Amino acid sequence: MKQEARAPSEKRGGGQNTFSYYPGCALKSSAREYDISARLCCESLGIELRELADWTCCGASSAHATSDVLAVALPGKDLHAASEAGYPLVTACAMCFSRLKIAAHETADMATRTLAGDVSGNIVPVMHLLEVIDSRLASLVPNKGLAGLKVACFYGCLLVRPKAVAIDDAENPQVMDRLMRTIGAEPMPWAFKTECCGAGLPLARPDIVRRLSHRILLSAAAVGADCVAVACPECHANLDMHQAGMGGKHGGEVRVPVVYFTQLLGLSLGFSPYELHLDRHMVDPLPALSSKGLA
Amino acid sequence: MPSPVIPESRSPVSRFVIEHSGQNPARCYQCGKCTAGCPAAPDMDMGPRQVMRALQLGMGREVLSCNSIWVCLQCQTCSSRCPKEIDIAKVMESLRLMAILEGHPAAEKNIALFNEVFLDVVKRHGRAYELEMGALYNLRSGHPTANARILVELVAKGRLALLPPAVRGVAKVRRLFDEAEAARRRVGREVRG
Amino acid sequence: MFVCHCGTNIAGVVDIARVVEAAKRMPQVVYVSDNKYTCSDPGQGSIKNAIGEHKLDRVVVSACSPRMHEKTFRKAVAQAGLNPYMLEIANIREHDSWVHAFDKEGATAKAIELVRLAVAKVSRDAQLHARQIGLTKRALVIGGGIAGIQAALDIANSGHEVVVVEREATIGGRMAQVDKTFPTLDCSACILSPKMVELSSHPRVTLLTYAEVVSVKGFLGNFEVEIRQKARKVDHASCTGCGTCWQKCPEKVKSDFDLGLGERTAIYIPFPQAVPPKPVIDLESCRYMKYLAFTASGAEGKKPPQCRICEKLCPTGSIDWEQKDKILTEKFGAIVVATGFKTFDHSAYGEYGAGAYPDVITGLQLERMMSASGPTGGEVRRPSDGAHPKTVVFVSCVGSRDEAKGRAYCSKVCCMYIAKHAIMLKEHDPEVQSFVFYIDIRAGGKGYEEFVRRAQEEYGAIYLRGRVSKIYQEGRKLKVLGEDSLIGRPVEIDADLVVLATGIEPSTGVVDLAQRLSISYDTDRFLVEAHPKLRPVETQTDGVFLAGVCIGPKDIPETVAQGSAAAAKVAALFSQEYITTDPMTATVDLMKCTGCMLCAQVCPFKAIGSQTMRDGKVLANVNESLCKGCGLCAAACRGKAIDLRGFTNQQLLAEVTSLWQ
Amino acid sequence: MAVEFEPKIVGFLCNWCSYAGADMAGTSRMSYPTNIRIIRVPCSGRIDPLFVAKAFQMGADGVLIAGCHPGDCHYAEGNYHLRRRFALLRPFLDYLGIDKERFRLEWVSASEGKRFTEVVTSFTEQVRRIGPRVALGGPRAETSPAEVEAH
Ligand SMILES: Cc1cc2nc3c(=O)[nH]c(=O)nc-3n(C[C@H](O)[C@H](O)[C@H](O)COP(=O)(O)OP(=O)(O)OC[C@H]3O[C@@H](n4cnc5c(N)ncnc54)[C@H](O)[C@@H]3O)c2cc1C
Ligand SMILES: Cc1cc2nc3c(=O)[nH]c(=O)nc-3n(C[C@H](O)[C@H](O)[C@H](O)COP(=O)(O)OP(=O)(O)OC[C@H]3O[C@@H](n4cnc5c(N)ncnc54)[C@H](O)[C@@H]3O)c2cc1C
Ligand code: SF4
Ligand code: SF4
Ligand code: SF4
Ligand code: SF4
Ligand code: SF4
Ligand code: SF4
Ligand code: SF4
Ligand code: SF4
Repeated sequence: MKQEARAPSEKRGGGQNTFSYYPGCALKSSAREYDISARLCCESLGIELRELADWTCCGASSAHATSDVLAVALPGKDLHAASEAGYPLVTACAMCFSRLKIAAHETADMATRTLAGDVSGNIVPVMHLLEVIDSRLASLVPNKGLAGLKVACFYGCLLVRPKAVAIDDAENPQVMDRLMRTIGAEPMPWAFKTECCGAGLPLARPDIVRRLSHRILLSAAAVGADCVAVACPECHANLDMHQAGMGGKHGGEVRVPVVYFTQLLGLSLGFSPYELHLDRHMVDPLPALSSKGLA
Repeated sequence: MPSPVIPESRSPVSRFVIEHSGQNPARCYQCGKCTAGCPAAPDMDMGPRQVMRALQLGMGREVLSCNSIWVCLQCQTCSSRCPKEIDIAKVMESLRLMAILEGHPAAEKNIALFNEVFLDVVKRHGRAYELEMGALYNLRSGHPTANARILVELVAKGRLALLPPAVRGVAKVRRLFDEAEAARRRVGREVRG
Repeated sequence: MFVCHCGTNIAGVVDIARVVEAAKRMPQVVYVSDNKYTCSDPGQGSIKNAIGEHKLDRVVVSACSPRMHEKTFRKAVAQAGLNPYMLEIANIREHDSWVHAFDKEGATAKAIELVRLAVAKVSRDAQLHARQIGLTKRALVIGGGIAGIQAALDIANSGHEVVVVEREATIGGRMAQVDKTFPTLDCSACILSPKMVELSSHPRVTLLTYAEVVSVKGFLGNFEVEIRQKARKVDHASCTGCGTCWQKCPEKVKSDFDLGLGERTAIYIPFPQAVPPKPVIDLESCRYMKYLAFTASGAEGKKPPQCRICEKLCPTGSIDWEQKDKILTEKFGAIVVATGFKTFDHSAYGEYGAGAYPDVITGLQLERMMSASGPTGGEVRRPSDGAHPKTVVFVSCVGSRDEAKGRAYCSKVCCMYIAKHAIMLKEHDPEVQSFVFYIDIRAGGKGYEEFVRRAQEEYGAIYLRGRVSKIYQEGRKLKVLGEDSLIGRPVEIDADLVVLATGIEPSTGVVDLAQRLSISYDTDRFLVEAHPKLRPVETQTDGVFLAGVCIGPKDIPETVAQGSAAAAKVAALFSQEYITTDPMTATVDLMKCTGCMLCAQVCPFKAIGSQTMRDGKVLANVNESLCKGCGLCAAACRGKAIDLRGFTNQQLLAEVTSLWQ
Repeated sequence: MAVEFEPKIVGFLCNWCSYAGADMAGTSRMSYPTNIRIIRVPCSGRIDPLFVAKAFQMGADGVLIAGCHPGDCHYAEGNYHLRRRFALLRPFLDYLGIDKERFRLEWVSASEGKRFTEVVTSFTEQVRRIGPRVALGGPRAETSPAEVEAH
């Protein structure tokens, strides 16, 4: 029995279907479509997400940039709650994932753990939703639902760096590509999968965010992608919301829809674009989707 | 920029960085791979390689006043590619913390301001509240109408929560903030000490 | 007992008269004299005379360090008819008079004790006899690159037989793949081919290509080596190398020799100047082999074609499908290891595309393209579309000086070959602009710095000091992101072709070979020399020598020098009629030995084996030819069953005890 | 005050490095106290704990062992074996009541005449400070002033 409990798939959450769910602040507000589509997908895949009671903000890049104590203490509090709940903690936000998993790493030997309540004893695994779904690819009947859709999978920084918490290779990760292939879409080979989109600077230095996001989108367009798929609300915001302000100084205008990977997965699972809130992005993905007969 | 006094490699800043980040700047052989891949380098007055160099030479003041430590996106591209396996992002983080601890004026006021506003809001509500954050930031940065177009559109698409989040554990969050602040002051005194 | 003054060197400090007096009172000492210069002819004469006159059976010389004159005095003693090992030296110069010049009293007292110590030891000296064993004057050279070729030729030319074992179908190694050589730019094939031919036609050389060393037994002068001759399926005795077979063979595969840039057939010679110029059949790609495998497996479905075209067309009937691997057992007196290197596999660099971009190539691939006999007939073309590249970017230190990729060392030759490539590209096509990203330029060597300067000053190569962070494809261009760290700014270059200077690492399988030979390798798997400065081509295992890049990165001139050096070592060894072994070896007391084999475990030279006694007990057995006399075994043996001649437990304990007499 | 105590020290030196290093000290005419008596062994790995015990049993005030630096052993790995043995021997001597400061292991190469001089001088001083040995199992020195380098 004991050995079974230690089986790797179990640790990665592969063997069980109940998870504590940490949506993170953005998914409750500007990234609601991500939350909604994630929940729909999980439900349909038999993954039970139990929202962590009374979760609070992970501190995001601001806590990290300001105080190393706070940067661990804030996510530490949520880790503590998750440990009490006893299920692996899953989040769809790459920023939250990174903060939580790094905190879980550091709490082992940081004095701050006392601040956050002693969570070092039984820290539950911290996972990104991509990992959870990846562990279930086998049960996702390869379906040709999205045939013809060319997708540029964008992972950004936080899922693949630093190595200690990365879910995949830092230069050419495959987990989202694998999922896209399974649901019939065509993941494009491109070189900007893990470039930085500008992270938390859109208010303070929008120029940097636009410069970086613009390069990423240009490259996605250059490889002929119909859309960019993301797994982080911050990447989405930088690439989608700021698209209108790009071009000009940085070169040509670019128009590439940016969607959450859960929205594409949701389409393949039979949900309608409206159920998945695909109509709520700044750059409308519906024309591209309908031209492929997907919406 | 004043010329470095050599050898001054044991400046308090270098010492703090070594201790806090666990990284030894002396390991850096100035190959420049970090700067070459750094997305923020074009906007930095000192690329990450130069920051490492300045630390080797003990040019502590210069590093604390450069904008690089603020525009660093913590993307970790540098750390993940450094052939000497130096965690440069961690060094940037240590420098930024030291600047804050020392009360060193931030070379990028708006970035520091954003972080401050963000954390204020989280402390108040336990979670981020985008509407309030945007408004506060705009007010305090002196650009009251910045990003108005985006805000309007978000509201129109039903993608912005209008009411602040209600979290029961907010008291605990506030306590964490206070304790973290106290810990920070302690370290600050030691650093200045 | 002879006490030396060494002029005033000793006598100026130590009171010789008192030492002499004290020595006379020591038990067992029957004769004491002093000499002004003991090592001089008269001094030595006085020793010989005294031995005869006083029937001395042991001698102590109290003089300079044994490291100075032990040999001299052993000889003198031997000339007087004594066993040369019945001699001990008390070091009263280096360890006494010279270091205690200001304490004459203390120095004299110490001299007396050192003498007593030597007396205690010498009285327990046993007669030892250096053994002489015969040797096989025949050398084995493993690896047929330029290092092995040079070593083999020099040994053969000094009059000894050599067998060269080369794993591939041809000798030549990496140098055969290189187009021109820095810093003189002479054509590699032009200088290498004559040597390859000379080797293959040398009367004292046996060339075994397509062969590998399977096992090594024995020791210096008497190695027994098993060699596997892999099946070529071609009878080289009758084959004339006419070429019909490889011209007509229908099965084409990527050529390893051309590093995947060109094709060869299933029956092939690696390149036109290959030695021997006779083909082998690559069992994995040959159609007939696949056919046989298919039929043997009993699988259903369509059978692959039988082919056998080579067999039908061969004018001499040399195709031999029955040929099997053969094991040859040969005896050698010495072995030279020259297994060279391979280049680093850059798929470890995700940031450079991990090998996915066709127009990101390695330096060695560029060599093949530039070679007139290479896959592109000497034209440099982009592998993707065959276009002539105009902007070429070189990236140095790929898989070198990169701890993150597990390679901390510098590969030494790439800075030079980059400069060579930049020069040659310009000579091929004046429109080419080369950019070179480097961290430091390593150009130590005669004419090397000048060569690199020429690349920049006369051939216009632009050197940028910085390591490349990322390479990616954008349209038909490759974007190369680097920093010019001298100006302190990130730079981006749109390149047509990117050449990675992939580093050097030891050949595949070198660790297995090293273990078979009982020689060591370092953490990077380079073979370890006996002394990095003074014994650079020897190993800790007597009779096994090294040459070339298997020891560490180096260029052709250095490699050739080492080949010759290793050959000189072999020739010096072979100039002896027999090998004299040091008699100070370990010896087992079979009455005490329990057979625990602890000694065998600690022996660094694997000199201890086991022997089965008549009563069935298995006890330790020292192979004196392998034993180097370190004494590790003696210190390790719990029952004191194994001892070291010349430094026995009894002697050493007596030395200690003598200090309190 | 009585005449200063002159300890008797036994030095076991490996032939290839430390013995040659001691020779080097001589050829360079360096100077160190006369208290040490050097016994030459082929390799530091030849040194049997028995020899050390014997020396102390006879009344040695100190025992110095010197060999090639790790990695430089003429016989490849003899000094590693010694280092292991030395680590085991120290607690044993301690058990016998022999102050561990009386026993030292040093790496001295053939070119380190100066180092040899320093080692012998400092070790002699150290042993002198501890004072004479009473008998095997006698009282131990109360303080152990010098830092003993055990690599
Ligand atoms: C791109 C490039 C360009 C270069 N250009 C120059 C130049 O211009 N000038 C210069 O001086 N140097 C140059 N060099 C360096 C030069 O190639 C080497 O110095 C030289 O080839 C080393 O020769 P070697 O005999 O030691 O090794 P190799 O040439 O590697 O030969 C070793 C041989 O041993 C064989 N072998 C390996 N293992 C076994 C085994 N177990 N059993 C049997 N056989 C085995 C191999 O098949 C091979 O034939 C260049 C190197 C590179 C990579
Ligand atoms: C400061 C310095 C530090 C160094 N450190 C190192 C180091 O740490 N490691 C290392 O590997 N290398 C080192 N080297 C290099 C090393 O010294 C040389 O590689 C080595 O000494 C060369 O030996 P050699 O026999 O070729 O020449 P030399 O040592 O110069 O010997 C030549 C001999 O020939 C004699 N001679 C000259 N002309 C005649 C003549 N016409 N007739 C008769 N005799 C003649 C000279 O008197 C001399 O004794 C160093 C060099 C320097 C300058
Ligand atoms: S990549 Fe690493 S070694 Fe290179 S300059 Fe940057 S910090 Fe230094
Ligand atoms: S972590 Fe900072 S310094 Fe490093 S690459 Fe990213 S932005 Fe540049
Ligand atoms: S034997 Fe040694 S000590 Fe005596 S004279 Fe010769 S060199 Fe000097
Ligand atoms: S056709 Fe026959 S003789 Fe000619 S090269 Fe081939 S095997 Fe040799
Ligand atoms: S049988 Fe056919 S494929 Fe095989 S080597 Fe001969 S010609 Fe080539
Ligand atoms: S020789 Fe030059 S390119 Fe090669 S590893 Fe050394 S420094 Fe780098
Ligand atoms: S250690 Fe001693 S007892 Fe054991 S096998 Fe060797 S010689 Fe015999
Ligand atoms: S003396 Fe050394 S080499 Fe000889 S058998 Fe003993 S351990 Fe082996």
